[in-house]
Amino acid sequence: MEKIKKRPWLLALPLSVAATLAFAGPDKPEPLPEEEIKVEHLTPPDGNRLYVTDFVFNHMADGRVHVVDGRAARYLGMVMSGFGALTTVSPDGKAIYLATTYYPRLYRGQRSDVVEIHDSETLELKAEIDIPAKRAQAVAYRSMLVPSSDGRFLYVQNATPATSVTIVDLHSRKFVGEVQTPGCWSIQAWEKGHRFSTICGDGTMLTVTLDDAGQAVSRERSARFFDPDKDPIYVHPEMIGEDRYFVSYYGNLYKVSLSGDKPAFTAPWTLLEAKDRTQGWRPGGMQVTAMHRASGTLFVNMHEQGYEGSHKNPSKEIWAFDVASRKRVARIPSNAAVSLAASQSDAPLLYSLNPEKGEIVIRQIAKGYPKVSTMSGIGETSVIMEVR
Amino acid sequence: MEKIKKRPWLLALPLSVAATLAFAGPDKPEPLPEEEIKVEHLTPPDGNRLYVTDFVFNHMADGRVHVVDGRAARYLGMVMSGFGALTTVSPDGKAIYLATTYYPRLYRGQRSDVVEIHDSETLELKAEIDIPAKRAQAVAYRSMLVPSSDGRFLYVQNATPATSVTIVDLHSRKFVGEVQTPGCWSIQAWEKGHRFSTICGDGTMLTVTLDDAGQAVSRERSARFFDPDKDPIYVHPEMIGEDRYFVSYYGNLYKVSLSGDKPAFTAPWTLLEAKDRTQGWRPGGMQVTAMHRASGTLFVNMHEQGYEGSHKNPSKEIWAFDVASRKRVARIPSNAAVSLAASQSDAPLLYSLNPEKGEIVIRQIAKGYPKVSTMSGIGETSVIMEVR
Amino acid sequence: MDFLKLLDRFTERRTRTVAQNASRRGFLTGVSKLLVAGAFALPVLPFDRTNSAHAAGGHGAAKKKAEPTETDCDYWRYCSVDGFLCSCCGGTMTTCPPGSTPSAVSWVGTCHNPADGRDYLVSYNDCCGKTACGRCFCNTNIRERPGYRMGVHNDINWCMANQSSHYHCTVSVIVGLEEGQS
Amino acid sequence: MDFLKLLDRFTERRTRTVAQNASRRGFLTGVSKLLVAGAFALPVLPFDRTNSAHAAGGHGAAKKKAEPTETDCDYWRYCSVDGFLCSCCGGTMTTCPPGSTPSAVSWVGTCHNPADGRDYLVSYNDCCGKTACGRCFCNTNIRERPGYRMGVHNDINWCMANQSSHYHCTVSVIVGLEEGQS
Repeated sequence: MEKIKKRPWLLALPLSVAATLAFAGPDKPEPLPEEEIKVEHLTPPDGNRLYVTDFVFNHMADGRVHVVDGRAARYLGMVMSGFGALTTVSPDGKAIYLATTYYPRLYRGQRSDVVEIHDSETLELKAEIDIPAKRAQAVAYRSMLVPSSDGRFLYVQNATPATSVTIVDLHSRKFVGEVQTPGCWSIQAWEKGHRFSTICGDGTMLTVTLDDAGQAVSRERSARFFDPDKDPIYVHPEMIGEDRYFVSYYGNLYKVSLSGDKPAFTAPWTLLEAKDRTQGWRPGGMQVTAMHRASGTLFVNMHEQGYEGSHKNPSKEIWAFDVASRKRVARIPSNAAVSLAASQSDAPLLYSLNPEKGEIVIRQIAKGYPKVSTMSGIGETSVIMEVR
Repeated sequence: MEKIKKRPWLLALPLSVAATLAFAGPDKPEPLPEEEIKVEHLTPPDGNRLYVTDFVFNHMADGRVHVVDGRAARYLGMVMSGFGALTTVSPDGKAIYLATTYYPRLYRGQRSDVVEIHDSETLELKAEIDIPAKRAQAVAYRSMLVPSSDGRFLYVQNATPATSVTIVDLHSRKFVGEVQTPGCWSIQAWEKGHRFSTICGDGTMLTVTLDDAGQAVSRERSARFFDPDKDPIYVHPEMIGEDRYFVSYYGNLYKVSLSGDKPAFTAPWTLLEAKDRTQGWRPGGMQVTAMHRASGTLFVNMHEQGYEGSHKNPSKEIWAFDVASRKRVARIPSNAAVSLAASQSDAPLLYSLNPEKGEIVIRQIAKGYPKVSTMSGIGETSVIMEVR
Repeated sequence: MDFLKLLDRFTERRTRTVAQNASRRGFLTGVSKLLVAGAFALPVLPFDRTNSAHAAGGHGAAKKKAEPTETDCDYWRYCSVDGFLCSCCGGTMTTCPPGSTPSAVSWVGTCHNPADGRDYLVSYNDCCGKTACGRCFCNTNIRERPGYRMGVHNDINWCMANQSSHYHCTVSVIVGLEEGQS
Repeated sequence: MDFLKLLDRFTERRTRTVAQNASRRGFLTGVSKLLVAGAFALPVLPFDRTNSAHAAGGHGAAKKKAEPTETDCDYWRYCSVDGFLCSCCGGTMTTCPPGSTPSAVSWVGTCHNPADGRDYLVSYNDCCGKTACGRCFCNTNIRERPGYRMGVHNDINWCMANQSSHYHCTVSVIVGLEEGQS
């Protein structure tokens, strides 16, 4: 922590003298010493550092990312994120990336869109990169602002409402290109190379490959792998290695392997048993799933008596599935959560977020999923979480 | 209202044709016609147009002035006021003035302080005037941003925390000067000429006279008219012609006549009877008084069991005094208000604001002060009202 | 790289053409069948339509459960609105509050008018250029879909194409009868 | 106009000198006797210290009325704080949250420490450069006075002199013993 000189206004007398003159009587402890103001730095993230994106609907101009110690259930600070920002955290947890919009006069003047890099220990701005003023002002789903797996490029979802992807070079800290992705939405980065896929309105995937300069060198359209009319999928991905899992509105799980030459699709399987279906159980929420990768456990935010339009409803239960065996392994009570996150550390934790209360319930990812703690007041309309 | 062309995205078909083809059956009314989007304009203010300043403490970057029809108890719109703005309304009610602060990146970059003029019928920005980046970021008390009575100049309270007053020429829409007012606070504009007085920490008034170019041509210090240690006065003025009324923390009323060569002071009189004193009644709140000028009725926001530090507490009752006879004429129940305002129209109304609920209770200024209506949800931390 | 640029341009043009065609009859049919969802909605709550409007400070807070009015979330033409009702912000169902600007782009919903038994196409335009109104938040996601169906997506700000993209509130404007209605 | 300028300058200099003198022993005595009030406080509520902190989302919301801790408004050294406690915002009683900056100017209060029976001078510095923290709002106005007594005025933003004047939260730092204490 840096030391800061205090300058109380109109307070210029030698207080230390007064303090020196003071002495403790026989029955009195020493007076408390004079103190200095310092500024907190955080310790490096430990795998349970939680980043909570709050778009503050009632005052969207003043969004923020709350930083929380998930294990200690302690509030650590915030990064200002401006208006309807897209947010994410670097794979190594050292940087918070955001794409946001500013106007010189808060709500008027010339629109400026920028990518910002904030240090996750000092929570200070490290870099600002100009990008075209067309980035999506949208919910900061995991697939809206995505770094390449090697940390070289940052992909930014655009919408004017025509859709495209802005490419930012994180090494040179420059905007380097834009790729048109008409009719497609979300950015699903590949583990290998500079390549991403995007989900298209006709049920296909469009895969874009970039060269080392961040320019598109190929664009390939896949076969149709889902039916957007009959079984729309959420664009929030869960990732295990090269595999991506997407859950659908009606409770089917789609697995896509982003490896080799082109995406490989596995036929979807249902999360629901007959009885679940009768009771109308469905996935719902914003960040509707979480994955504990080591155990291959998928958590899904579920509500019953689902109906057309309930796909963002909060959950009554969080269901855990073993991805390998395709079996449900637990039903966990929910705090009317809309978003889930899981840590991948030695003693992993499951986080469930109720945005109305800004409440995060923290459970062990272990038999019985015992509750560890509950935090409240984490923002006003917090909807997205990331853990590093 | 202006007509606006609709452009629903991806909606380019000739809908009017469809509408034309539709016809009513014998038992069906005609279909509803196609509609157009327009933008509201307000009617000219009618003497009960209420301007409610909300500094939005939890998101101070996004302050606003709510515009309300006090008679109809109807919400009319808002003017964005930025960060901790000073606000006021022109004497004729045609313009909303504010002094605010912007940063090009919301919370960072170079500070810009500006005066803005917003049209009170269109609620559109009409002018922006650069001023030195030292205007007080303070509660928008009536004496912080004050137009000269002839509308020529606008006086802006500064604090760095050293105090001064910025002079803006509203005709040329330019910053024209700054007057040092060290140790003094608030702007009490005179009815005649370009002159204002300010209340000083030693209990005197400093009176500054400007020439036609807005430059100070004289500065005069008055005799001591109150004891800031024993009976501090609120800086919120009530005005009847050239007379200014200030209430003190301990319930005394000070009258200052800003006329002739220099301020003339009347010895203060107490608002309290012996029994009131026993019960600890005191003034409290933010905009602690209101005045109905035609009848010379002063309204004071009062709480009982007052103590050191209770001078901003909400009221239990609103007391009405006849200024001429110095008699209390009514005790009106309060909605835990902190701010009062009175309209001066034919059927005048008394407004009392509870900022916690954003609640404004509206009463007739008439025998029994009957309640006319209650509005709620007028902002989040609304503390100041003006009526025109 | 000429080839690649050409390829990009070709792909782009081809897709745009598709989009334009789709935006005519075919797409609209799709839209109107799908019904539509709201503004920058972020519909985080299991919504009780009436309560949320009142909680947000609609001035009709004292009203009983009678006919819904234009400041109630369950008024018929708000069937797919998500955001702050302009009716509570100084506008009406079809007018933006003073000093705000209608969005340059919008999405459509299909709503049933109980008074005449007809289904209407409703254009949900955001009013832009002022910061969030914060009053009468209404929320539904009926037939809302992710952004790969952008015309029915509501997790995005529909002031996006305006000079000032700040979102203030949403109006609901009748643009015609649903296909097949008379 | 030379005369007037001279007059202005003279008045200004004279008053400044007074202020400087006042800022030494004499003023401080005044201040410490007066006790002091808070930040950009806008203390609109009849304050229930504990409740307001909890309502604002302090994480100690489940706590019983035991010893007040540094996230409780009634902790002894917060006797004159008005604003958001940095202890709830990622800082502590004496540290600003990461990425924020202590205010260049501040005001002082005098608080009684029940543990040693002494009165301490406490400097209330705002932490600046981020927008409002919004957590653990605490509020008192004991011996607060209008801006003609600027050193004890709290209806103003004490981040005013910082490069970014945005107010984030307030720290409470012991700067010495009250005069006459030992």
